[in-house]
Amino acid sequence: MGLLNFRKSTFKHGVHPPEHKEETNGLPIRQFPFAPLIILPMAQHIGAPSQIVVREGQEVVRGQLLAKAGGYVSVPLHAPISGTVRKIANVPTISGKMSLGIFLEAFPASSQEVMDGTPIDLETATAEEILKGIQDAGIVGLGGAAFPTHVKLKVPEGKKCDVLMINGIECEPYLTTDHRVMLEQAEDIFVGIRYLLKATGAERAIIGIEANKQDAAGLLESKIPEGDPVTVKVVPVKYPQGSEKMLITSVLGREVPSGGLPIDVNVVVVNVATTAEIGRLLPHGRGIQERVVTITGPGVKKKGNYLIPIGTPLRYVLDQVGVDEQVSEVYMGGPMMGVAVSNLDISIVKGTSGIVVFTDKDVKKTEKVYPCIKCGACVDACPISLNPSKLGILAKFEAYERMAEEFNLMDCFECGSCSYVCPSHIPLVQYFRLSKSIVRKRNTTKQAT
Amino acid sequence: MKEESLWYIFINASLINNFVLAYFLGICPFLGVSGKMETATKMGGAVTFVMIISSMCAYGIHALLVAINATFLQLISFIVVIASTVQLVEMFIKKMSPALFRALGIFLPLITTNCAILGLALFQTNKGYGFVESLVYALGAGAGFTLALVLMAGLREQLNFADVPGVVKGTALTLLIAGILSLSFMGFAGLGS
Amino acid sequence: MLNKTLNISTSPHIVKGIGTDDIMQNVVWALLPTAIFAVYSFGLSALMVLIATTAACVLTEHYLCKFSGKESTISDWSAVITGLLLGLTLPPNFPVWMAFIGGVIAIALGKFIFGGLGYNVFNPALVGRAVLQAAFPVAITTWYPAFLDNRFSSFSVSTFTAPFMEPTVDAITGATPLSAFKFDHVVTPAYDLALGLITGSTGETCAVLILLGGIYLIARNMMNWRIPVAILVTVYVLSGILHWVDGQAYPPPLFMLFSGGLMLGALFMATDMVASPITPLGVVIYGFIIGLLVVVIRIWGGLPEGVMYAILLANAISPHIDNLIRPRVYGTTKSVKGS
Amino acid sequence: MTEANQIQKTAAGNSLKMLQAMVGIGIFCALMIVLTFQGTLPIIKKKKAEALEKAIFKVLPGIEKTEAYQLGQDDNFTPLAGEGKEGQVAYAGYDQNGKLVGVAVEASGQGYADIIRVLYGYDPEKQAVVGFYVLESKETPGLGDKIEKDPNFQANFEALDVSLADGQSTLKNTVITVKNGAKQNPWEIDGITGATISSRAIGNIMGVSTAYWVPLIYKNQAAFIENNEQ
Amino acid sequence: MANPTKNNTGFLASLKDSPSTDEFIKGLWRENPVFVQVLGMCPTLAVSNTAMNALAMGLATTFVLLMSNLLVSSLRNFIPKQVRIASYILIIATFVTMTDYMIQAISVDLHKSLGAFISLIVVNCLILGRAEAFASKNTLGRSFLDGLGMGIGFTFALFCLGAVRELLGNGTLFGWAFFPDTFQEWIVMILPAGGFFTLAIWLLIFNAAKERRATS
Repeated sequence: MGLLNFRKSTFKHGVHPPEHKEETNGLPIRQFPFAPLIILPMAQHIGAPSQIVVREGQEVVRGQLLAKAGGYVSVPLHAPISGTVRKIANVPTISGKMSLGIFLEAFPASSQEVMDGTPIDLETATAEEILKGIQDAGIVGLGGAAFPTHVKLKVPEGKKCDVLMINGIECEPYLTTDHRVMLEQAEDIFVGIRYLLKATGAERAIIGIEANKQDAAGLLESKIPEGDPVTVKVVPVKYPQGSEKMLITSVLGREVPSGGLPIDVNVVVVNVATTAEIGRLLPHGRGIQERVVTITGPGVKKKGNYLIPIGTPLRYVLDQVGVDEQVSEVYMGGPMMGVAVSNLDISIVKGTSGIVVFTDKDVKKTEKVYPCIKCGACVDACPISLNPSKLGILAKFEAYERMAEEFNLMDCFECGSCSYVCPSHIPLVQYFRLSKSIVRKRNTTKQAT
Repeated sequence: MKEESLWYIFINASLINNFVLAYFLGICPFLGVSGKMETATKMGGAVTFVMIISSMCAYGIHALLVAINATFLQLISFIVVIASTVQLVEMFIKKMSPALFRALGIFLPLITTNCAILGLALFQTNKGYGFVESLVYALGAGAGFTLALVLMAGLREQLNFADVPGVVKGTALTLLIAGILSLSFMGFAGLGS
Repeated sequence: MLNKTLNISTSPHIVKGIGTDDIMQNVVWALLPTAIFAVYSFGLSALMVLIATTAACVLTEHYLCKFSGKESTISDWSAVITGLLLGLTLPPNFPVWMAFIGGVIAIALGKFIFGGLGYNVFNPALVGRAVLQAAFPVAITTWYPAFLDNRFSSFSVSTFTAPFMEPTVDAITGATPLSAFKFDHVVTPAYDLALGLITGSTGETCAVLILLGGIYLIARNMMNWRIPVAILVTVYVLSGILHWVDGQAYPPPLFMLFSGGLMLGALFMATDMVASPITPLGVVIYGFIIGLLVVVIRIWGGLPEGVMYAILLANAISPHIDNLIRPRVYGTTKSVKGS
Repeated sequence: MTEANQIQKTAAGNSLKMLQAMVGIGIFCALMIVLTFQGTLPIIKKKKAEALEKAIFKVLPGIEKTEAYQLGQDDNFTPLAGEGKEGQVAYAGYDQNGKLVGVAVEASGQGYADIIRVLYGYDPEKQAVVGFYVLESKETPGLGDKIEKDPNFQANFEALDVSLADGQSTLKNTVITVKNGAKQNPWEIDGITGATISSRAIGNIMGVSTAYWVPLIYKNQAAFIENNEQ
Repeated sequence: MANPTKNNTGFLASLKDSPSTDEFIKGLWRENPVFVQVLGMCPTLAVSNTAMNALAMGLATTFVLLMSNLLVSSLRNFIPKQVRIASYILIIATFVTMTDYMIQAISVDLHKSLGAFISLIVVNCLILGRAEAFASKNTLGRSFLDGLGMGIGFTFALFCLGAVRELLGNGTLFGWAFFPDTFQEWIVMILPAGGFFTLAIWLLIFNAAKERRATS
């Protein structure tokens, strides 16, 4: 970066929460033990749940198809372990809703060989075939959103994708999943990028990495295969840099229009772990069976980055790593946008990028909520230049329509920066989440009538 | 003796002796339409417009009444002229600019009983202002009225979203804010002397 | 171990840690040096004024909350700030009963009627002072000189005036630098002004200490630095131009900066977060308006000092600034205007 | 009869009725106003004249009679004739022997809140202002309005020096207000503590007004005496 | 005057045949023009700086209100609908002009301190409001009582303000010293801001009373 670089390669505002990444970013990815019983909910991605194709009592091999995609916006599910389908019943999910799920009991002494499917040949496959392959592999966004990747990669007619953005930002505090993936699975990533370039028709790929992962950036830069149109871009450390829109603005200076998608500015963004997974699975035609999860937080004894089979019950995971006596809250995802777990009987799903355990003393105290003093900290923090202070007051007085019409409520992507900085401890994000859902509901009723 | 400068007349009418905050003129519309920014601006504009026209009329009438030595008819002729001016203005705007009429329509009849208009006519006569001075005075008074109305509207819009105690809500709150504004405007005293 | 019930909270699960009460407390700490200097330079009388206003504000806040069936909000320290600020803007020989009434009015009229902390559209301390200024114009413009020999052993004659009675005028009175300039064209040296070797309100004399307090808050990120900077730069530039045009008629810019309540107002009153705009550009405009009004009122107005009026007027304008100045929301071509 | 016709007819009837009503009310109103005006006019006139006279008596101590004079365009004073009050007027005051005691003139200027109008008496013999009365002011009650009531302030005008310079067309010293307690010269006005602005405004008004009037009156003293003797 | 066939009840008869003491009472408290209806704010605030001014203004307004109510009521069948407002304004302006001259004749000083606000009685919405809403629809007697009640209610309200403002702002009541000599006047009360504050406080008291009545 030279002095002549006038446009700072970052977005506006944002916050700097303490990173806490040093505890796990040096720990290599380790295989996690197979749980004796894993539970696979069918709704672990955005879109229609997968449709079960096995029956109770059936024996399955690791990698075998358990459920097929329930529609276009859906993905299939593969067996993460070899074992017997014990039961098909409703299981709890993180959102609190129940979902149909498969209880899979592992064969006691299986070697857990993976079954291969039809490989997708990078050289001969068409873009359509690659997308189909990605869907068949059950790949969803592994950064946390769990949105089916093939849907995102499909460039709508009339639009063009010129840049493929590989998201290796990982701005959430504590999490080091992507960091380790970049350090250990560089080859897979570059293979994945080739598939993705072909699928999207993009001219070049840029890997965006935050400055706190210089080692990963250096490694990837050195390993770029010759002739591949890939560059590595290091951006300043700032939350929520990892949000698609913020990343695009930081790296390319383009702004995704309100209510639009990255493809509206000719960009497709794919998470780096997802890319690695594509690069690893597609040549063998396999489906996802496991993923890298950072297990960390002050309440965890054996912190680390683990390769955990999908469906491993959270209780089993925590038992294995050991948890502090004073455990208070467990989050799936990072502490900024992750969800607090109410029930340990849920499982690790495809979207689980990290598990953070806080003890009593780490949890934000249920501090007294003061009235908004209009200090403007939230205004300085909001990455999309909303006025959370005003929105918060309007939400308190239930002026939802005004929030949406005048103050761009619907553009809020709930990054939590405003709540993080608020000195009055107003649960702004919670207000906005609620307000957004009310506005959405009212809009649908309005359309209906 | 020392004539008042036009600049001073303007400052005096708009800031120092603001019609609403110092003379209490036009309090009814001030209380009534200061709830929303949009209506406040439009009302301010309408009042200023009518003020200018009726101020010119009042100047003419006064001159006429003095000429025929019938100043005792001053009040009655002012009020009649203002009422008819408002009517005429209403009709004129309706014909010339229906859009403007839709915007100002409901405010125009209200203006008839706005004491600021009559007050302006009476004050300019009492002060013995000439034609240009009257015009500037009307402009200043209108600007001051609009300023007070707009300031109040901004504050009241903000206070729609505040935990105002139930007893204070409504006219009492508006009056209390008006009092504080009136105090703040005292800072302008002596300006331009 | 894992049978323990887990707590649930909504994201984000971490907070930055600075609380509103922290901010308020720190403002009090930042004001303390100024208050201590006030007592040092004006003696016991000034102390009584500060105690009276602070006690009045805290008590009023407490009892009004109680009266309206709410939980007392005195623990957020904002009433203490209001009280201290009000006390610091009053003359040191101000009768205690008037100071007390000022405190009651500041909280009741300046804060309570709007719904308490967070909703006050004006700075409560200034509302209190504006009412006092209008109610007791003589008492509030009678100044007691600083550094009297007996300041720690005796009170000013007017300090303990019986409630509701007219204070007896002190035998010794002084003129503030601003009124000395306005009426006699005497320019007090900036050095004296900065160090507080002058007559004036209890807390407005020592510009250096006020600045230090402000810098402390700015360094701790508890004050919007743009507001004082915008005000002071505006005043400096405008009065600098005037002084350059006619050095005789208009005071030097440094005199304008350090005299009167400008420092205290710019750093501690205009920065009242609740009554100022929220966006960075908005506060700069707000600061500019205050600076402009201060210069206009001081130089062309009838009063020697106009900081209080300037800030109150700017407070009234700030909802409009917030309405008009809205940052462009990410991904929109221009800011969506209210319909 | 068609319906339209009927409407037209009622409308015409209405117009007539409207006209009748308006004219009727108009005549009634005009009558009432004129009656009241005529009835009260003499009383009001008398009271106003009394008020003015009272004020003139206040600013010119020891007079028995006043006479209004008008300043003509040639800077000459002529007795005010008729009702009209065109141009600038001065009021001469005479004692019981018909001797000219002084001349009262009105002055006005910007005060703290609004225009202040004052009346002051000038004694050409003493070459001093001998009386002062505030006709109209909206100065802050309890503060600025001390210019009306404060006895110490009023004392300034018992003998305020406005003697002429040698050329007899300008004043030797301009009247000015000084800080309370700082009065040293007879042409200075001792200000009021706490009401600096209002008392200074008076200084300005008096300064400007005396600079204009005093040379004129002094020059034309004879006119007041002569006219009275006629 | 009024159509005799339609309205053959005289003044006294109308008093008798209608239970109209209520027309009188309502203006005093329940429908007090200032505290409840918030009408006629301009004179209420402007000339209530002393009790004397307030009382004089109140009485002047009552006089105009009464006279215009009487005239409007008696002419109510004579004035065509289309020109009624214009006629009311004419009638009111006439009585105001008369009042103006009468006050001048009574006391020049009082006239001076009330200033242009006497003339501004014309645009007091209370008067036009009563003419339009009541007198144009009711008998002479009822209109008389209505005007009297409203006028006294208005005067009472003005006096409430004027008394408080004069007492605190000047230490006097009707010019008569009420407090010891050394009383410190609250000058703000006689200033315009004091008018706003005092009225607001009276309204608060009325609101609180209303609330208490509603809860009990």
